[in-house]
Amino acid sequence: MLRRLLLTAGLLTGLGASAALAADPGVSKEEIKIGMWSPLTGPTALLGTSERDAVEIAIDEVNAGGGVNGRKLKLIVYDDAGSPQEALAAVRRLIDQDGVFALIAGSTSGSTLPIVPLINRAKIPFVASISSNRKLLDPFSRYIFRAYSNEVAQADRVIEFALKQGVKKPAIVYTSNDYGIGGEEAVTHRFQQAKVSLVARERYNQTDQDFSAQLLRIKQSGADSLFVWAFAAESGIIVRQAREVGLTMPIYGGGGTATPLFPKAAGQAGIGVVAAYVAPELPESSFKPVADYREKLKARYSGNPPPGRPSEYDLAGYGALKIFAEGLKRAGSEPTRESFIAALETLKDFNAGTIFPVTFTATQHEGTDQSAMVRVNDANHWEIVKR
Amino acid sequence: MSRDVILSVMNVSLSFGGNAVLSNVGFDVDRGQLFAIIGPNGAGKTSLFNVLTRLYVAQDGRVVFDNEDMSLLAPAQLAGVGIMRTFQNVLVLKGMTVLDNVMLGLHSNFNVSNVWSAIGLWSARAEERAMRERARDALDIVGLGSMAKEDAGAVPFGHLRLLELARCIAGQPKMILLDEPSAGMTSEEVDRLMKTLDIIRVRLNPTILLIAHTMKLVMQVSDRIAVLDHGVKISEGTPNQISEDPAVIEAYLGKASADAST
Amino acid sequence: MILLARGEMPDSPTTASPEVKRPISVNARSLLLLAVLVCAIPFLAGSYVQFVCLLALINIIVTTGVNISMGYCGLVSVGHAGFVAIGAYVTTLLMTYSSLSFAPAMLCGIVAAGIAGVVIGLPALRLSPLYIAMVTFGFGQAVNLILLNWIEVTGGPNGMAVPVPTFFGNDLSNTGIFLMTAVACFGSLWVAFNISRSRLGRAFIAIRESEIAAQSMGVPIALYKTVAFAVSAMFGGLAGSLYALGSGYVNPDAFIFLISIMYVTMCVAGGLGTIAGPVVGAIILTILPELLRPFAEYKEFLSGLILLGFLVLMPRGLVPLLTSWKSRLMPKLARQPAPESV
Amino acid sequence: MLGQLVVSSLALGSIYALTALGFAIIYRASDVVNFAQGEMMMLGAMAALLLYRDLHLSYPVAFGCAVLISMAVAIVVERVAFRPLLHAPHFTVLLSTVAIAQVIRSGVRAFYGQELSSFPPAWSDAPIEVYGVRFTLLGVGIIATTALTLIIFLVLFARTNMGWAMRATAQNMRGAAIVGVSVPRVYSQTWAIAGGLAAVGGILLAPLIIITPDMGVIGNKGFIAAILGGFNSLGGAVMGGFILALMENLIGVYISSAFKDVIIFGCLIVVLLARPTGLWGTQKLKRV
Repeated sequence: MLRRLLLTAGLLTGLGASAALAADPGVSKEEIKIGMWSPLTGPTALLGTSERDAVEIAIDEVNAGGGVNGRKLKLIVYDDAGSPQEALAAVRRLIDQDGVFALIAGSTSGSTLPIVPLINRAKIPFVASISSNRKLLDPFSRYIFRAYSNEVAQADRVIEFALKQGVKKPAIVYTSNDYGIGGEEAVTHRFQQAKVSLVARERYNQTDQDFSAQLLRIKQSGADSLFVWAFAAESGIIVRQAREVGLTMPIYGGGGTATPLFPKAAGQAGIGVVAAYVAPELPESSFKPVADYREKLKARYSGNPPPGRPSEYDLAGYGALKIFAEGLKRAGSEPTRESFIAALETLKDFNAGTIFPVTFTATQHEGTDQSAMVRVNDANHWEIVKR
Repeated sequence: MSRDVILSVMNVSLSFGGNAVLSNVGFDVDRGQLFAIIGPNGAGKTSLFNVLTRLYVAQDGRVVFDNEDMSLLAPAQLAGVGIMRTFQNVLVLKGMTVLDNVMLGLHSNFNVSNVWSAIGLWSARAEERAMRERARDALDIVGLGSMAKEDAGAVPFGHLRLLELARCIAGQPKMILLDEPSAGMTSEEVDRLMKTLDIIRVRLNPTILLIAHTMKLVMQVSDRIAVLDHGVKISEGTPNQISEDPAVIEAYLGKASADAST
Repeated sequence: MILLARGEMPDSPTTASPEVKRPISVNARSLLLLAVLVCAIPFLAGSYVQFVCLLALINIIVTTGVNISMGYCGLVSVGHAGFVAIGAYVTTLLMTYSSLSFAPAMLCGIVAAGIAGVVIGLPALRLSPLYIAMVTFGFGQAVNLILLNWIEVTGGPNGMAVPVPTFFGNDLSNTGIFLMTAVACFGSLWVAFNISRSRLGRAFIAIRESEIAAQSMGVPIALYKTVAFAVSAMFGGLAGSLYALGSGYVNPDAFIFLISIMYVTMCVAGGLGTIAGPVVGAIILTILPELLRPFAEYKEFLSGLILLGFLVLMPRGLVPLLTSWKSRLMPKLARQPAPESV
Repeated sequence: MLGQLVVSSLALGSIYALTALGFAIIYRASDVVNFAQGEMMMLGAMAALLLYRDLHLSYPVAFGCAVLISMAVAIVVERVAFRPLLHAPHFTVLLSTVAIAQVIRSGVRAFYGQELSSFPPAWSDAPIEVYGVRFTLLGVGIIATTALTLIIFLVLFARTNMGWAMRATAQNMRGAAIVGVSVPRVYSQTWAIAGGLAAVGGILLAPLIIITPDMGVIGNKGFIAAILGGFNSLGGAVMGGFILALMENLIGVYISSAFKDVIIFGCLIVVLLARPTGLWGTQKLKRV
């Protein structure tokens, strides 16, 4: 049986030896290979599948228009099921085995932050559009670009609005995951700048189903406003239980709250909740690029897209690929990774349609710090809060 | 003549929630002697063994082995002081080879620490080889030498008791407790057991405590016999004395036949 | 490379295999060849294949540890990722916040995992196997929650970057880490093999088969159960510290319940209670997800089916099955007198 | 404040109690820990969602059908994951339930897709305030339904022939078989009842949370409640459910909400060290 180990080990080495060592991998005469890894399975599958569909739709569009400088774009996607171990293996396979030219979209922060050292070592460009965590670009990396605003920018927009409405004693409930922790840091930081301190900070674990303990502590703290940094489903439950426990103060949410699911989960209790939103337009708005995308998504799923889609992750993914394509175009007919990075850094207020215009410079790779705001109207639907 | 007593059991009493299983049972056993304990079913024989091997804690009474009070010992320490036992319902370990089963009996005889054997130190491997030989000798004594490599699960039922016996004698213990070794054996197997016991007594001269129902075996191999009935020792003596003792016959065969035999 | 003395290296006994199982006569030469080949991987293969092999070697160390407590001693551990996490985080924390270099940090990681193993073992001493499963299940969850919420120290869900290990000043390259892992893996197998052939291993199996018999043969049950837990936990700690160095980043998502179950699946699929079982199980179930990567939607479904299939259809796992086929298929060859055992 | 905590823990406590009871009856009958209990709850909730919201059946009808569906699935699980492993070592059966849980979860996710949906509550969830303590009709409905379920179960278990057979098998499988109890039938009945209890728990839980294929994680809470209360005592398991919910609230408010699960695990270890069979459990005497 140990002889069998011999065989399997031999097979592995044979597999590896075939890695081609071209000058700049992923670029051939007729196509450019792009790599992507994201959660296609597991609890955060909604994010991953939305981004994958959006990037593929955008690529079909670009290829239909003759590709970039005559080269078609080819996407290779791997699932990381939300696990960092899988993400590491997937990205190494993309860089090493499939020899992709550059990476796009990425996964949730939990499975993206561990990849940063790998990206820096491989010197491979990466246009991110899921992870909103500040630490992706702090410390700065010249290979990583972010297509939409990070959690700090999202928090600033909502807090400015709350301060204008006279909030003096805010409290926050947040998940113990990368999104929640990042949100809490951003909210605390921004309030300190405005000389306002949080009266209660309640963290919960994703396996929790009941929030009465946290909400009762907030009720005791005498807070006059409640910030919720959790994904849409949990935000809905928290808001409903808050009303049940007798909290009547205004409630504000982070970017993760603003999806079609929140109003359904919160029910009547959700009306009036204000949340940060990463795109200029809602997925169901009549704004042309968003409406066009909606049609293409319907076509892709032959008539009925999965429930809750398109989501804002669709819009982010579509925008990210458009930015990617624009960068490639500007990198000229013989793109290298370095020329691609330089080209991306020349983008100034580039409008990809479904997301805010992005600007990159040699030292600033956060595409935008703009973020919109939405409020649940009386018809229990999100609507954009005009500036 | 001064007796070289190795084991003295002094009025041991044991009860489970009210009903008395043993009531002040007492006897002494000399070194190298084969002391049998007989009695009808439910007389408390196995319970006595369990008290001796510290599995049950007797309500009162004392047991002294090799002039050391047994109540200080935990069940796992008995092998260390040289007391090994077999079980009424044969506890041979499947998932191990026959040889490994016997080597388990040698567990307390190793002196190289487990850490060195885990690292594979030479002295540990040498000791392992030496112990392997001792286990093989024990198997040869009981006649199972050829089955050393077989898995214990594959050993036919008749030989299981011999394997348990080999496991006990491998470490040259001071005392062996045999709990009905002859149960379920054919008469040839009983003869073979008797021969094996003789070889063991000649080669290793251990003290043996024997519980058995096979009168042929008990009468032939025992030096002394104690008879238990309902937890009480009703008689003790040499095999001949016991076979004539009316109290014993009454306990076994009932009142009428006891009178007939006097 | 550790040279085995010439002579047979038979598997240790399998769980309750009714028919005769000839030990496989594998001489040291083929093992040596295998060792050399494994160490050649970093020089031949690209970084992706090397990372997959590294994961396989690390998983082998964990499954060998799980096999000692579960395969030999019968103590179910469905929270082993907790020990791996302790090894990984203690090593990373020490390398980040103290001046310790990677070797002493790894050692502390292993010892910390061992201590956790003893602490978790305590309730196990007096409880039935099912309660042990519950305790290890709770332990795995608790470790994950602590890592997730102790943000000031462990960086919470964002995890921590692992400083690059330095070996006398110059950085330890990926190849260096790979070779170290290979040595650690072979060392673990060597220790597991020795344990299986020594009184420790026999005592473990005795405890699994019948505590009363083991005790009457002089095995102190409570002590040996604790030793089994501690040893398997230390294997987990070693694997955890190597994972930290190998992947360069640790966060709680890498040590969740699903991963503990994967370790157990590897052992069951390979063959509990054998040396080669967990190795074969670990290799197959590390490579399989990589091969299945393109159609990933069904991975969780497939891994559940694989575990169920082995449990119901082949409870004794692949290795015992192949050994029994081998002895049936080649009776002449298998019967030739094997050289005197080691 | 304390009153509010106790009241708000009752609804969740009754759901934990139902799950814990499901664990306990399977354990008592067959010494098996069913790790798929949470997934059976999820199936119950999904079935009820499909029937009640999509097919617009009335709530009681949807509730009943969903319970029956879950019982059927439980019988199949018993047949596939438990029966063939009757004589295998304990952990093999335990692992097979884990595998089944994984198969069910990923199967439902593949079929059900990524959508997260909310379950329209059967009773109004408008808060009512009485003596400063706030609760909802939904909460009262959950507690009432649980009480009803427990009463039905008690009658079934104590009075009927099937209940007698289940208790006999729990005490001694061979003894029961000798006196004519068809042990395999008892096993599938036990798993069916456990499946039913899980479904009731799942459906009652649904309006409180969002229905996803991963909601089965609540099964772990029922598992801890059963350990706390005593795995082989049915009353203990039910009590364990309420105690766990109360502990979660108390620890969450007075100590820390993030570490409450870790603290509860610590209490669990202390309970197991002090009383290895849980608060109300009884020790099975091992005969030599």
